[in-house]
Amino acid sequence: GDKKEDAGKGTDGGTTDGGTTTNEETNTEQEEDGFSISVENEGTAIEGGTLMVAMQKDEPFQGIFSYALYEDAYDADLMDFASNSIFKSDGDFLLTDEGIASFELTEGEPNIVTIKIREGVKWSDGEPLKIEDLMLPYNIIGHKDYTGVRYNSFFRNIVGAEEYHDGTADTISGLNKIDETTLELQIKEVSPGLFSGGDGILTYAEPSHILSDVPVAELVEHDAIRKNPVTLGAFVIDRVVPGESVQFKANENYWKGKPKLDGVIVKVVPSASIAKALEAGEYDVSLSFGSSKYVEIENLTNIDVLAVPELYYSYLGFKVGKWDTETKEVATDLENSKMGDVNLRQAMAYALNVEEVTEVFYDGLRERANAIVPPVFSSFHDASIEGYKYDPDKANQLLDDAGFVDVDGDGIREDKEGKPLEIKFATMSGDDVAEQISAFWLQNWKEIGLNVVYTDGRTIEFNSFYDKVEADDPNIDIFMAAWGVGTNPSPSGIYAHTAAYNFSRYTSENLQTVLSNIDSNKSFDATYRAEQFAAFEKEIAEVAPVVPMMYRLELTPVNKRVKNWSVEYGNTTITNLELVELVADAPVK
Amino acid sequence: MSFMQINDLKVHYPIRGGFFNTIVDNVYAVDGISMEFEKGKAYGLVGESGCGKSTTGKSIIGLEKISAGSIIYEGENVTNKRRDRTSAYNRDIQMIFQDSHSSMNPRKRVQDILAEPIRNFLKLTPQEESRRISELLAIVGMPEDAKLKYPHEFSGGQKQRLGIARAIATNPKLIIADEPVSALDLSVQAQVLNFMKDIQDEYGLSYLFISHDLGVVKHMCDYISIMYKGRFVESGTKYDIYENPQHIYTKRLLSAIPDITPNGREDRKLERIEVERNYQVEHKQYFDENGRVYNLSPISDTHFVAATSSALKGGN
Amino acid sequence: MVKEKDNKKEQEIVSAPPTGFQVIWREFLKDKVAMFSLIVMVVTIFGVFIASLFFDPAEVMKVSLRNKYAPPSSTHWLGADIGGSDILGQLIIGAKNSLLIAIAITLITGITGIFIGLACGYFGGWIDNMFMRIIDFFITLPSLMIIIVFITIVPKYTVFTFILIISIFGWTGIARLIRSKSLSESRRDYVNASKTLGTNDFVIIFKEVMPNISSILIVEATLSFAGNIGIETGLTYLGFGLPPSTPSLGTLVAYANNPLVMSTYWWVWLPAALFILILMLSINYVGQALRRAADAKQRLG
Amino acid sequence: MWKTVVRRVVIMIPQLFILSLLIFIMAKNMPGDPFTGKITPETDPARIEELRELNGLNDPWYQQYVRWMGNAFQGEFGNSYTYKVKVSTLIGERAMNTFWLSLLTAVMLYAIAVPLGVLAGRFHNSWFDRGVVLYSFISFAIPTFVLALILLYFFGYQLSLFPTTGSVDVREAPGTAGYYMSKIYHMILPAFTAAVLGTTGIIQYLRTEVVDAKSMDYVRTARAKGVPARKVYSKHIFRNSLLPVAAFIGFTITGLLGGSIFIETIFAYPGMGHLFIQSISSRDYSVITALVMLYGFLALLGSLLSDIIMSIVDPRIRIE
Amino acid sequence: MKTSEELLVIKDLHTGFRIKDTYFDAVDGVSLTLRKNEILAIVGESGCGKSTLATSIIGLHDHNKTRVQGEILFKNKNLAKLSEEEFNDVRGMDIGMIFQDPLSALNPLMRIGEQIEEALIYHTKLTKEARVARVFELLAQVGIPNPQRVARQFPHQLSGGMRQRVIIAIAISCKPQIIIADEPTTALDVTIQAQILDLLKDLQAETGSGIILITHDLGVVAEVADRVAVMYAGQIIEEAPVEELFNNPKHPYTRSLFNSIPQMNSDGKKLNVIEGIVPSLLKLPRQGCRFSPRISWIPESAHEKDPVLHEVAPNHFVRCTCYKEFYFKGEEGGRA
Ligand SMILES: Nc1ncnc2c1ncn2[C@@H]1O[C@H](COP(=O)(O)OP(=O)(O)OP(=O)(O)O)[C@@H](O)[C@H]1O
Ligand SMILES: Nc1ncnc2c1ncn2[C@@H]1O[C@H](COP(=O)(O)OP(=O)(O)OP(=O)(O)O)[C@@H](O)[C@H]1O
Ligand SMILES: [Mg+2]
Ligand SMILES: [Mg+2]
Repeated sequence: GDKKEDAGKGTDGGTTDGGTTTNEETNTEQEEDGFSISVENEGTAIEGGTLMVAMQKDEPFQGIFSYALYEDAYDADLMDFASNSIFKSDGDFLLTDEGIASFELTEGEPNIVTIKIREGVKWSDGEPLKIEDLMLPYNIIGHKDYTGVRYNSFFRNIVGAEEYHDGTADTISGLNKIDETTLELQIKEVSPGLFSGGDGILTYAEPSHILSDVPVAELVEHDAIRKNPVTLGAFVIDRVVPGESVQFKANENYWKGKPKLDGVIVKVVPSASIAKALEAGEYDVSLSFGSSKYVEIENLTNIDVLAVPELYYSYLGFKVGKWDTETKEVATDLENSKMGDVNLRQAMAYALNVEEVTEVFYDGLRERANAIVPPVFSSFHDASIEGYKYDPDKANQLLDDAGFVDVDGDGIREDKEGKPLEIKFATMSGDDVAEQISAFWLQNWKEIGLNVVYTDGRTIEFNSFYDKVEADDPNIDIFMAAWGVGTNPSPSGIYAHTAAYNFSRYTSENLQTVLSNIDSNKSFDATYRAEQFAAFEKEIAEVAPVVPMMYRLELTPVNKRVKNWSVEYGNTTITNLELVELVADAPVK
Repeated sequence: MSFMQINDLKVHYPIRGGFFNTIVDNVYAVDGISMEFEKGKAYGLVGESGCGKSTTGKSIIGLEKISAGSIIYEGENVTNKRRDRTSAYNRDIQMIFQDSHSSMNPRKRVQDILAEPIRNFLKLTPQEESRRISELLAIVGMPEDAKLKYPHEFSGGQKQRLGIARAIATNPKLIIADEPVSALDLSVQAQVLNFMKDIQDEYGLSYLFISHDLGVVKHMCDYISIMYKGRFVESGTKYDIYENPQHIYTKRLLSAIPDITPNGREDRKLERIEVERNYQVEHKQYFDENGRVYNLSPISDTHFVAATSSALKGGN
Repeated sequence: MVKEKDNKKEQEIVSAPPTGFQVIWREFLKDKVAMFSLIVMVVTIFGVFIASLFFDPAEVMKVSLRNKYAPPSSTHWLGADIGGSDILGQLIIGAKNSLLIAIAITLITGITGIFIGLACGYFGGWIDNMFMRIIDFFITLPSLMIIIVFITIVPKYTVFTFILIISIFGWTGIARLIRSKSLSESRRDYVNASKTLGTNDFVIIFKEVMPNISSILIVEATLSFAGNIGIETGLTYLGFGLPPSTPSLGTLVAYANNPLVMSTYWWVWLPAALFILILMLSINYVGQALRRAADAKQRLG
Repeated sequence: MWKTVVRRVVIMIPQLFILSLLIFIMAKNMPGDPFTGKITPETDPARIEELRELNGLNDPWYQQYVRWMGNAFQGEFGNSYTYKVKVSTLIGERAMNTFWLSLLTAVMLYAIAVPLGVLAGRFHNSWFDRGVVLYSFISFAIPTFVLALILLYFFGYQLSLFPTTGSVDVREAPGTAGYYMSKIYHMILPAFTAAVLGTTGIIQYLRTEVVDAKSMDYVRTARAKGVPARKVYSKHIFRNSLLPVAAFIGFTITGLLGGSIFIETIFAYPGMGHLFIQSISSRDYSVITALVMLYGFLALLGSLLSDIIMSIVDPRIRIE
Repeated sequence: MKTSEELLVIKDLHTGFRIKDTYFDAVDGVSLTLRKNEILAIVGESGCGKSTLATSIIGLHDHNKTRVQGEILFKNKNLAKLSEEEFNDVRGMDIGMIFQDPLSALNPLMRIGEQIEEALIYHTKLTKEARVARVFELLAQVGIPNPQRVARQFPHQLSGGMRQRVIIAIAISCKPQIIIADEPTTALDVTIQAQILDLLKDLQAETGSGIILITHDLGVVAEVADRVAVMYAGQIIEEAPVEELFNNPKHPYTRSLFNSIPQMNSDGKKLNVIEGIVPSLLKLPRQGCRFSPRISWIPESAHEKDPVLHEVAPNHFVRCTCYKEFYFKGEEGGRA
């Protein structure tokens, strides 16, 4: 997903990946910075009961309850309760065979993925799950009338997908039903990403007995998606108040058995009221809780706050090149870029007092990022990298040495030629906290004598920001942004020389090799892949075209009435909802 | 010899309506009247409210657009030149307004009010100007110190005198007086009327005196025109009108004026009723099928009546 | 004549036009609340401008994280906001900005409105028709929305552009009012008199008609000034206000959106909210007193 | 009268046309587009470009405009880029919410403003009057959202008397009495807030209107007839003073619709105003343009409605 | 005249307006008697207190700003002391009032019929049908053709003369014993004025009620009045039957007025002028003959200190004996 700089509202732009919602299960992790990853509340469970869930969000949700069609992460969060996922994934986000389906890869030309489903699994309306239900999502996304973003390079990796999309074929040739429980998928290229649900494999089913007659163009508005989708999950949507709330009831036909709860109600709660609502005991669980709200709930006695590191990092980017629209490649030009001097970049990174910001504004819920791969991916994250710890002296030193000195004595450094140096800084506008932090960065740089000013004199609204950054606006020298990384840790999408989203426009031969290695089939070997990741992280850390700023924790406040709840990757309660129990008739106040 | 002739003057106001707000009809506020003005004479214009008296006055002085007809001033056609603000015509024709209070800018001092025509029409030095203002004040019998005051500090009669002073500042030939005294009390009215007569004699002014008060008109004017629905029903010397009214409308109007004596009021009432009955009966003969007043036709050198000849005979 | 002289003597005392300063002053003397408001208004406005000389915007807006939500103290008289910036300084500079914005908007819309309104009312005819159609159009525009769209469009959004954008939509009301006043004023005989006395139209409009509706102008200006003070706050709340680096009352007040700030860190938003409230209230009372003074029927004194 | 109505409607057409052109150009000039928000490491820039092309966003604006107008004439305002539904469906849903909210607001507004204004006028210069004036000034002076936030805080959060978000409880089945009760319950606080904020104008207008009416000649006539004071007020003064206020209902309602932006944002009430703000940030062009058009249309409709009401209630206009 | 016919007796009435915390009497010691079957005209120039007198009688003054002292005796009640409720029984029922401006005096939103009916609702026990019938009857009585239709119309649909008739119909709806008409014809054209005056006179002849007719037009007085009281500066300065007053005016003010009427001297000679102006309420001379400042040529000694009404001829009263010294200063208009 593309978690943008946390606006403190917990409302980021649309998150669009199929991976975040897959099922995971691994062993317990340690406590994260003093937060637990699961709670167990004593007491005897009541019969049934309704779980009240708050979804922190300042706008109405979109309400597209289809894995193939939804675009907004919030819809995915809602669908967790009525999930159509067929795979379960573990703590490393790798697909396991504990779910409804399992798969096997046979390498070759093309590569063959064989997917098998359990027998006896039923949709919530009692219809049995069929192979056609697994094929339907492919046929939807590949269809020419499909208008979403999922028809992408990964999808085109499926043999015959393009022909089907262009209308030259009636079916996707690489998609074949072998028997009533087996599906065969042919893909052109295979990478380690396959095992976390990439390379074109889809991890969900759609009810073909309901949807196959509906034209693809009309699907998105169809009641079977908007109002009463059938599901394979523990719950089924009972009633929807568009944009506001969803009432789920237990799915009688759930393959793991009927859930213990009678139902779940999920309501959109604006960021302003979330803390108050939790305090008042209106909700049992809060989803997408904004970390800057933590201060407001930290002293509440009726809730526990669970935390798990998020697939996210924010970063400071330096423009060191341009996007060549002809070749569709990154053209790095360190020589002629204002930010071309590595000392300047490093100095600017050392100047930022990230530690103070994380402490003051985020109560330690964020931490300074040392490397470009978040620590969630424990096998790939290189903890040994020092990163750019706040060190203004070092920053000054670097600048002095590199020749950025104050020649006219106004306290502001000039460039190496002695000409005034003004660095234009683009950052997204956000809530109070975000604005304060931006102002704080400017101040930090001023302290080392750098004259950094906002592009256009103010923080830039989200849309314009990406417009300008993507267009290599000459008014942007440096920028602050964030990436929400998918469950597939491959950095190619944003660091490859062919990636339009490589916003700092940095590439090098070494980098190109490392990146292709990461996604090669040699990388099925985990150690090899880890080495390549380390090389990637190292290069970025040294050249500093991009400096990681912060990692963050995702918080989940849980009311004391909930018997147990876990946010542990691979073992989240969200994937075991049938087990949830309550110990009181109403949330504890 | 008349110095100014008005020929078949018409002022029509469009009535807009219909789907596209187009002109669907006209208000015939003034609908073809002719007059001549001689030096030193006063002309009265009498009629019911809304008959077009003020419109006549305003159109002559240039405040209303003339729809048809012409104004010949000293042999020159000035119909369309009236709106050239500083022309000789505008200097020579002046106006006194009904509401003396609202005809003076409440934020200007008397000296500025009086100076306005002087500055616009006569190019005088400041000294001359101030002398002229003092002179004017003296003419209308107001003390010097009035110069520095504001209009609201004067009584109605005094204000009307200031209005007159302003009107005569440029030595005009004709003054159009639109109900100059109808807002005033009897005693004050007398002051103003006396005064207007005085300066008329002194400067040889002509007046177009608009009023609905027949007593005042009779007192002031040499010639009187009776107006009805934008047209003249009768026109003549005041003796013609008062002693020998011909048009049924004139008669009705005259009979309605109360006499200032209670003696014989019962008889007057009977007479009134008689005239009114006559009016209802003969009404048709004096207006054409559209209710429009006929053209004036002379019955003596000075006396004109708008009626068919048969009506005139019958009326007599 | 002798007696008349005596009368005049007595009248000398009130030798001022009927809507002069005496009248206004008398109105204030009569109305304690208005008088008090006048004092409050004058003191706050001047106070803000004078006090703002003692604050350096860069210094005020300095982020000092250790002072996050510092309560009022001797260093920060009114405490500090989330970034540890001094509230008092922001309040003063923000108030100054808001006042300047309000003044600028009032001036721009006022002058445009007056010109157009006077011309329409005086000349009537096609000029009037044309402008009235335009005004009708503007009035039915969903202005708040269009302002928001506008704000998202302008590339360099500053106080200046803000003023312009708001002004585009602000002049119509004034123009309409002035037009109706100018219309009735232009039908008065003194205008007719001036026309017959050879004065040209522009002199009549600006030297005769305008001074006579000046009392309305002042009243309207005052009241619209009051309205304009708050104009920025709402937009700021919606996220379309001035850039956050510009101290503004709107930013301060908008902090109240967070219930925690509303209840616990009240010093962040309350002073600004009170400031706006008090200023607008006092201007309103002053405006109403002026309005009464302008209308002989309603005068108290 | 029908003639006037038809004429007004005819005049509306060019107005709406100009508005549409204006808003269309403005919308297209906003930085970013609906697909800017889709940028993630996993989305394919090529696919996004393809979608832009597919949606005609790369065409010159006038082509887009003509296409849009063409569709608009057929009642088609395109699809929401965010919600993936027909704009008409989306706005229809929200507009109903806003409509009911505005209606309740209007009811409360008049329920508050009319008695206050009328009584203040009747007891002119009394303490009550001064209180009302102060109240109306304060409701004018207080920034819209501050009052909303304060009310929300006290009645919503502190006292928990009213819901703080949403338009209806999902547990109530649509169509049941409980459902409608829940809808009303959710509207009370926002409607009350909006009503309080909207009272200023009406109160002041009514008050002066009543004060003026008191000295009218026809009131004197009524008193001279021996009509008791109470009746003089109810039959003559109030009726005559309320007339212009009644005539403004149309404008008031459009005003409320416009003001809904704040109220709906603060109370997280899914109405048109809320949708608008959201569409602005997601660059949902089709929704933005359609909404502005709708608001413009409603404003025109409001003024038309006012004219019609005026001509119905005022015999001077009714009978020409 | 027989005292038994006295309808209304006003004794030493003072009506003052509060201006800056002091009361200024606009009506200053007026005593008057209205008898059955007569039209009593009150004349005087603008601001002399005529309307104030009328509103005091019918109690329509602003009670917060106005002080009414003295006696207004009607049916053994002192109207000056009545409470608002008590007055409501008198107003419309026993005393009807006719106002000057026929357009503004009618409620623009009510049908003519309703407006006439209103008085009947509060003063009679008639049924709805009876009231409606009475409304038609009244409209017919004031000479309105087609009452049924007019009753359903609104004021703006009627001409000025018609409206004034409607107002008269309202005033006479409950057959009041007294009708007060405050300048009922000033806003009308002469022809219509004549009709209205005739109507008033006819009505009075029919009903036998007493009418107080307030006007500044001596012509109107001459046409309809039985008795005339001339007011100047809040006081009655002369009172007499109409012929007596017109044929033999005594007070210098009355005589000056007559001499300033243009109609009286149609040969274009100079009109008589009364110098000075009517003093404003705040500047009323409170002692001596109030007209004395405007006739400077009459020696101060000729004025009484506290002038009272002297009966100079039967039923002819004049305030101040200065009339004996009166002659016109000017040559032209002199009639003395
Ligand atoms: N601007 C205008 N537009 C349309 N009609 C007008 C206009 N001005 C005057 N009229 C009409 O023209 C007619 C004549 O009006 P005018 O003012 O000349 O009458 P008048 O005789 O002076 O009446 P009054 O005695 O009341 O002053 C009236 O019917 C009036 O309604
Ligand atoms: N409400 C009031 N407050 C103060 N002074 C008043 C009030 N009403 C009338 N006056 C003054 O009282 C005096 C008498 O007024 P009144 O209206 O009785 O005169 P009038 O004879 O009816 O005059 P007009 O012929 O103009 O109607 C005038 O000087 C007037 O200015
Ligand atoms: Mg006229
Ligand atoms: Mg009067």
